[in-house]
Amino acid sequence: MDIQFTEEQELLRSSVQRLLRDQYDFEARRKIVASEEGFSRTQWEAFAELGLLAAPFSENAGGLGGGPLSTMIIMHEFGRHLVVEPFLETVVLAGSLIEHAGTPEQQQAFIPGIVDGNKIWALAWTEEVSRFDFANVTTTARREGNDYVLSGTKTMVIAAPWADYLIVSARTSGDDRDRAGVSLFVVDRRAAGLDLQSFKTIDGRRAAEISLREVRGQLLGREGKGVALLEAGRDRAIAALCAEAVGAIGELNSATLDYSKTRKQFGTTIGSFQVLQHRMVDMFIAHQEALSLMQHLSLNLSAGDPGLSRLASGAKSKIGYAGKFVADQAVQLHGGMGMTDEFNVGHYFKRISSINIQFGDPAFHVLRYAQLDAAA
Amino acid sequence: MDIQFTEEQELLRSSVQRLLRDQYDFEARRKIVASEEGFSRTQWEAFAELGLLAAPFSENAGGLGGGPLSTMIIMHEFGRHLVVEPFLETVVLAGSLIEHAGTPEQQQAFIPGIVDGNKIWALAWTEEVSRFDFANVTTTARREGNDYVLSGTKTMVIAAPWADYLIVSARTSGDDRDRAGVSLFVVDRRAAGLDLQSFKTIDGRRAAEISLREVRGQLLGREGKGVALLEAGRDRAIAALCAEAVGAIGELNSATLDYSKTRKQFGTTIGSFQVLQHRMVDMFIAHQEALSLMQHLSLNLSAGDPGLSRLASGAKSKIGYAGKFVADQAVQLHGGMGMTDEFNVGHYFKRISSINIQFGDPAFHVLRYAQLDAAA
Amino acid sequence: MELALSPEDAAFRDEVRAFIRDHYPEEMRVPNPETDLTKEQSLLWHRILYKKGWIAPLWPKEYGGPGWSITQRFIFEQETSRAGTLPPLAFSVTMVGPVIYTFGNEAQKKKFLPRILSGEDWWCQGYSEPGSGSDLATVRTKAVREGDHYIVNGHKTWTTLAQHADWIFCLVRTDPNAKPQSGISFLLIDMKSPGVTVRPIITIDGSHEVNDIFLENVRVPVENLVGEENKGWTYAKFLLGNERTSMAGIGRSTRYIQKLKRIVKAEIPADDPAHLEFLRDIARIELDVLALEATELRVVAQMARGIDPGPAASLFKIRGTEIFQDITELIHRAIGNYGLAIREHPVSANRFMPGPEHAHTASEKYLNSRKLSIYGGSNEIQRNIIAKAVLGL
Amino acid sequence: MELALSPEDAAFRDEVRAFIRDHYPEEMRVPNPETDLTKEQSLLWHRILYKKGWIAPLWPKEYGGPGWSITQRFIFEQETSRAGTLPPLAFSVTMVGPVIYTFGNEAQKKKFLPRILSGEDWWCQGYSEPGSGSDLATVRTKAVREGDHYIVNGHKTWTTLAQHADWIFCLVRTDPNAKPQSGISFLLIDMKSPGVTVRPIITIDGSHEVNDIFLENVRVPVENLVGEENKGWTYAKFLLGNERTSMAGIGRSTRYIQKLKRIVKAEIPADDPAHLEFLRDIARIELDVLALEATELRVVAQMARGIDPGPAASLFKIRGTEIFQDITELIHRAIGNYGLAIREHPVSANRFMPGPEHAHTASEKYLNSRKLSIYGGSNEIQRNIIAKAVLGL
Repeated sequence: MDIQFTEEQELLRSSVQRLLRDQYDFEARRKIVASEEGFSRTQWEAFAELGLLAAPFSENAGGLGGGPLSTMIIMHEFGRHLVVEPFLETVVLAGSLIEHAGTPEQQQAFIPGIVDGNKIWALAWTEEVSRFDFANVTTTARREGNDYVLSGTKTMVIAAPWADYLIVSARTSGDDRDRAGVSLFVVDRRAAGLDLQSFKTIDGRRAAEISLREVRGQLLGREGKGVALLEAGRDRAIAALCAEAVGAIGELNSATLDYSKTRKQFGTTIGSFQVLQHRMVDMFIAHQEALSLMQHLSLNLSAGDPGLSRLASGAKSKIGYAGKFVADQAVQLHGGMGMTDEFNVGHYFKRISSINIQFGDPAFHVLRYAQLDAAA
Repeated sequence: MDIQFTEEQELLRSSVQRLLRDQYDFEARRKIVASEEGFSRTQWEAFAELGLLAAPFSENAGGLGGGPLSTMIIMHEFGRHLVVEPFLETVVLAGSLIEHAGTPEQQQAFIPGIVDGNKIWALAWTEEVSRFDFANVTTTARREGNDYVLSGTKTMVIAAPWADYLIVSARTSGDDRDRAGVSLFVVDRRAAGLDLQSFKTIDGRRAAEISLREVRGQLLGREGKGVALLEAGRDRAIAALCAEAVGAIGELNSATLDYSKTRKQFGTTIGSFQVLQHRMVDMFIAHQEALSLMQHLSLNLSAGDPGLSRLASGAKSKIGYAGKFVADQAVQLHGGMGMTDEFNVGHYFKRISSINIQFGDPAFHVLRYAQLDAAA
Repeated sequence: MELALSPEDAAFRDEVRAFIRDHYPEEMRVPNPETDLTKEQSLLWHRILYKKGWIAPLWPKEYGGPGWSITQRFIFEQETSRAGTLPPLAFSVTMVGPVIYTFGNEAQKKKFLPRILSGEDWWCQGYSEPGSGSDLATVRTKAVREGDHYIVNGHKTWTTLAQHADWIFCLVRTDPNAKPQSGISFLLIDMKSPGVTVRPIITIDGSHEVNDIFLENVRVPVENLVGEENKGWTYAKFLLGNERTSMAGIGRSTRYIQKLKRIVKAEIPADDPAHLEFLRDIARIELDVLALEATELRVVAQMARGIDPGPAASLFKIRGTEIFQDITELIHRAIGNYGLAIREHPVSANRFMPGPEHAHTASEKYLNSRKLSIYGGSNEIQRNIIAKAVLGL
Repeated sequence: MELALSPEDAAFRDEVRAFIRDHYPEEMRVPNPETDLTKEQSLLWHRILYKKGWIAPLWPKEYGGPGWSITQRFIFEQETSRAGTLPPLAFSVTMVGPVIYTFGNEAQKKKFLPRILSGEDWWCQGYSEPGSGSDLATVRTKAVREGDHYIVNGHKTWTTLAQHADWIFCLVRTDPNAKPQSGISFLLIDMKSPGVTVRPIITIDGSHEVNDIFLENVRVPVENLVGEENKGWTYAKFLLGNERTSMAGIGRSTRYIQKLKRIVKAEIPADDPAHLEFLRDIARIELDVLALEATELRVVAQMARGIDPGPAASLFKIRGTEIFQDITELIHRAIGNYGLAIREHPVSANRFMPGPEHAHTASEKYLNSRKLSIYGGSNEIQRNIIAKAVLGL
């Protein structure tokens, strides 16, 4: 059903909207992406001041207790503005892993730094052949005193070049691809033995390949139970990414609609061509359905529904296909404009393409959805 | 490449066209389908007189030596007129199995009866759970003297109610689903112990479920090698069915195009709506591609290409999807008319639906095509 | 997916569920209720709902409606469709009834409404004509005033279940000189009137659901005119726009997906690569249904707050029919070779049908459901409607 | 699939194959030749073909063509594209050359044709303008006659590789009062003329392939007018209609499918259910290519017999681009997480790129190929063209 936002939620939404409208238009974003660092610490501080970085955390953990619905609200607006700052990585992924799996000491040590905007985090789980499988881990960790020592290579770690801390998955027991025996570790990004090779991503972010040579890290959560933690983290990340995708879809639809009403070809606006009208109707329907499913997922996440992980995969898949369809058509209907780097439509296309890769593509998740049903 | 027909082939084509134009219009077909027997012996005799039932057989076997290209020509025209008579079952399937696998005695005993139109045949391979797998056979055959005795149940045997003879697959050794150990047998349709339960098919044909209780039959081909024979027979049947489908697709396209030029809605012909124009363009493209692939397959079948069976599966799949798309859209564009039994479009739809089931649906064949590649 | 219900609404839902469980007639549970029931059988459930006072959820209380909230109506719709009950005749209760109580005079209300509710009168719809398709304004059936009667001549088509009907509501042209949409009147005609002939149209699934109706010099008393002469187009649009809260067919689709899953499990071995493909295709359709259902719930919640649903009915019509067509196609594919067979109509127990029972209606359902994207305003027309609403053209 | 070739044609095919194998420059085999080569590097193969006399298969022999049959041209096209050679610049050889030798005067033929063949002049195309899109008749760039010169002012856009160009052929408006398609002239402009400015347009894949061209009071000698003033639309249409025998891109698609198969084998374990899905998707695309290739061969055979190919070029454009877009998308999907990375342009060996080499250009190819359904007359326009030809409207 339609979520009727509480006053607090409405306030959150309108304040994010105002901030981004004032400070994060497409030109401002271009400058941020083109800057040396590739993201804006000023913006990050503004997010912190507005309480965005505290919003989803429970009040016990020093947050505002907004939960998944506040994440949904924030990410939806971030999607509309193509925000590149690592809210997903720092708050939704690392923050929630620390909150859910960390010891009280770890929570006290790390969450305040996230909430006040001082520390940025990234999650390093991908390896060369892991594809979308959390259990496919060859990086190893062995115990040494109270700490662990990690060795191996992680790749495609988004936001790593910006990060102060990494959460790294590594194998403490079992064979490659065993579900059991994977553990999570907090690693300082500037730790000895850790090397970073940075590169750009298609959606204007930065990522890195990370080599670990006997790097010290501290265990996060129970040893050997990392896959389950990552799966729960993925469910939360999916809800956030779905909201971001729906924000982007909405913007693409309104941009395309506006364009179709002004752009002329053969003496008439292209919006008068029935083929393009029906295309835009299907884009509208895709947006409506994606929006509904996004709300449904975030509500279920808030309620802690037991079938949540299956639902998350389903939503990732359905919203992923919807996003791909809308992005393809938005570029097509914009013609040459859709292909240029100067114009925003292509950047929404690329962000949606990225969302459809992060944590598994729509084909992966629809099969996961099907197989969890068959197993039930 | 485009087949340039020989004079003989052109003659065959024009004579089939003339016969069907004169005697097999949609009203004539309706009467045939509604008749007690459900097919026309008069038509069948006319086919025999015209040499159609002899066309693909080699001259040695008493045929005209026209090979797969003559089958393609005939089936393409049959597809255009929705001919229900069992040419596929009698000539393409049973005829070629006897010609390829029969002993000289069997060829002499059976082919003349086919060629002169006196005997009708059907192929009984399907069983309750066989789906599209020739090796999934529970009907058994055991040797008794020179003959075999068959027991079991065959289902969905098209044309069986019309047939004088059946070719039946049965297991002579091995377990259910073993490729080896399946053999083919010629069985008299009126043999003792054989019972038939007839029913109608969606495309206006008749079929039957056949129960065999200790029914005598004679071996066709080598014992235990039935699956390979059936596969080769399927390749030939696919080439014929593809030609029939392309004939039906062509008719649907021209009917839809004509309708779109005369049918008015909202004060204009529906052919002036851009959405329907583009739909018809895609139908045109589907027809062109299907036609090309049909020719390519029949040429390769004539040449005895070693990759033929993979190609046959590929063509069955691609032409199947093309047919389904065209049939769906032809019904949709004809509106209510497309839904009525009185009008021809729905019957093309149903014949294409049937073709897409016979010997495996497009999804089955595209996987087979993929897996034969992966195995190569 | 369930609405987050108030305790009262939850109690209502439980009451509806229990009532269906205890009272839905066993003899209506045949393989294909749409085609396999006699007129009398298909009225059984109508009469039970009538006695319960639940036959007309959308009607105002004064005319015999139950006085439910939007949420209650939605719950009722959802529960009955999930349980697979045969809906009461839409042409009577959902379509002509509201026209009569909104635009009819007191005599008409008094005469017709009680008989609609009780099921005594079976109504059919005389909108489509040969050549009209989705463009209803091209009505050619003529009604000429002669004293206290109209003399009606014309040809209506695609008339659903007219073979059972007692009455037909018709669009007729009363002013041949006016513009297409003016000059149309809304007339109620007794099917027993001399000059009314019903001719069956058999559809490609072999069933007799729709009909041609020929009207030859049919004398219709002027008191059967609804509202004003030449204002019929207004009432016709009202009727078309009298959108039900549930056009998406979620309940029906959900039931058929369950059926599809059972068939796939029975027919396709788990080690067949087709099995995984079916699971994937089923998953995609389940997600389509889930997204549509979430959208429907969102719209219902908005309507309950007084927000205009916009072109939602067209969206539900498009997606609901596309989804159901996909499901019937998958079922038809899942049964493999048995998809070649089709039951003969009228259905008889003596006629042999091969294969397992779950396959027996697959072909006819697959073929019959091709109509869904055509009837009731083709999906192309629905997209035009949304284009207008969305593009603002 | 191979044409059933005569012995002479088969010998010709073998000769072409051997020539490519022995002479295609190794330094042109970079990850993405379209963006990673310098101007000089991309001309290497052009010059080799020129020396061999094979640079202009479509040109008449008198202007430097090789005098091949339709079948030989097709074989050459097929062999070069299958071998993955970078095609010679189409704007010079395929586009402006035929316009000059068909409509140009003797002086123009003498001046331009040899330099096109040798690769001395690099041409670009000045057709599109901001706002014109697929509707080329809306040319707004003005050319005003002033003595022996035209003074040209305007703005051309989407000009491919203009950064390397020596000359541009332009549509300019010489009669502002005529109807859109009249009053257009076809002008050849030296890119070194004062007033010509080239501004790069970076596309979403990060590459610099297309440009804006600003023309400010550019003085163009009247001898650079092709044909008659105000008849340019005729020449422009001739150029657009000068369809190559192979627009379907079979060779390129076939090569990329092979690449896709290697990537799927390397990246996705056989026991991952995604593996079978990829095999299925690849099979479907292979069959699309096969059907398109069979169609192309059928059309070539018909053309060799003098049969009009009808709207075949539009069919090949639509399906060829749809297929190639599908392939680049599957490759991008097959590399999984590496699809997030993109190479920086201009390419430098010092910049790190993660993942296996076969993945390095996947993102840019995926993004860049989105243009294919837009450029060269969008696929919607191509469908309009076929609709006209098929529907006879």
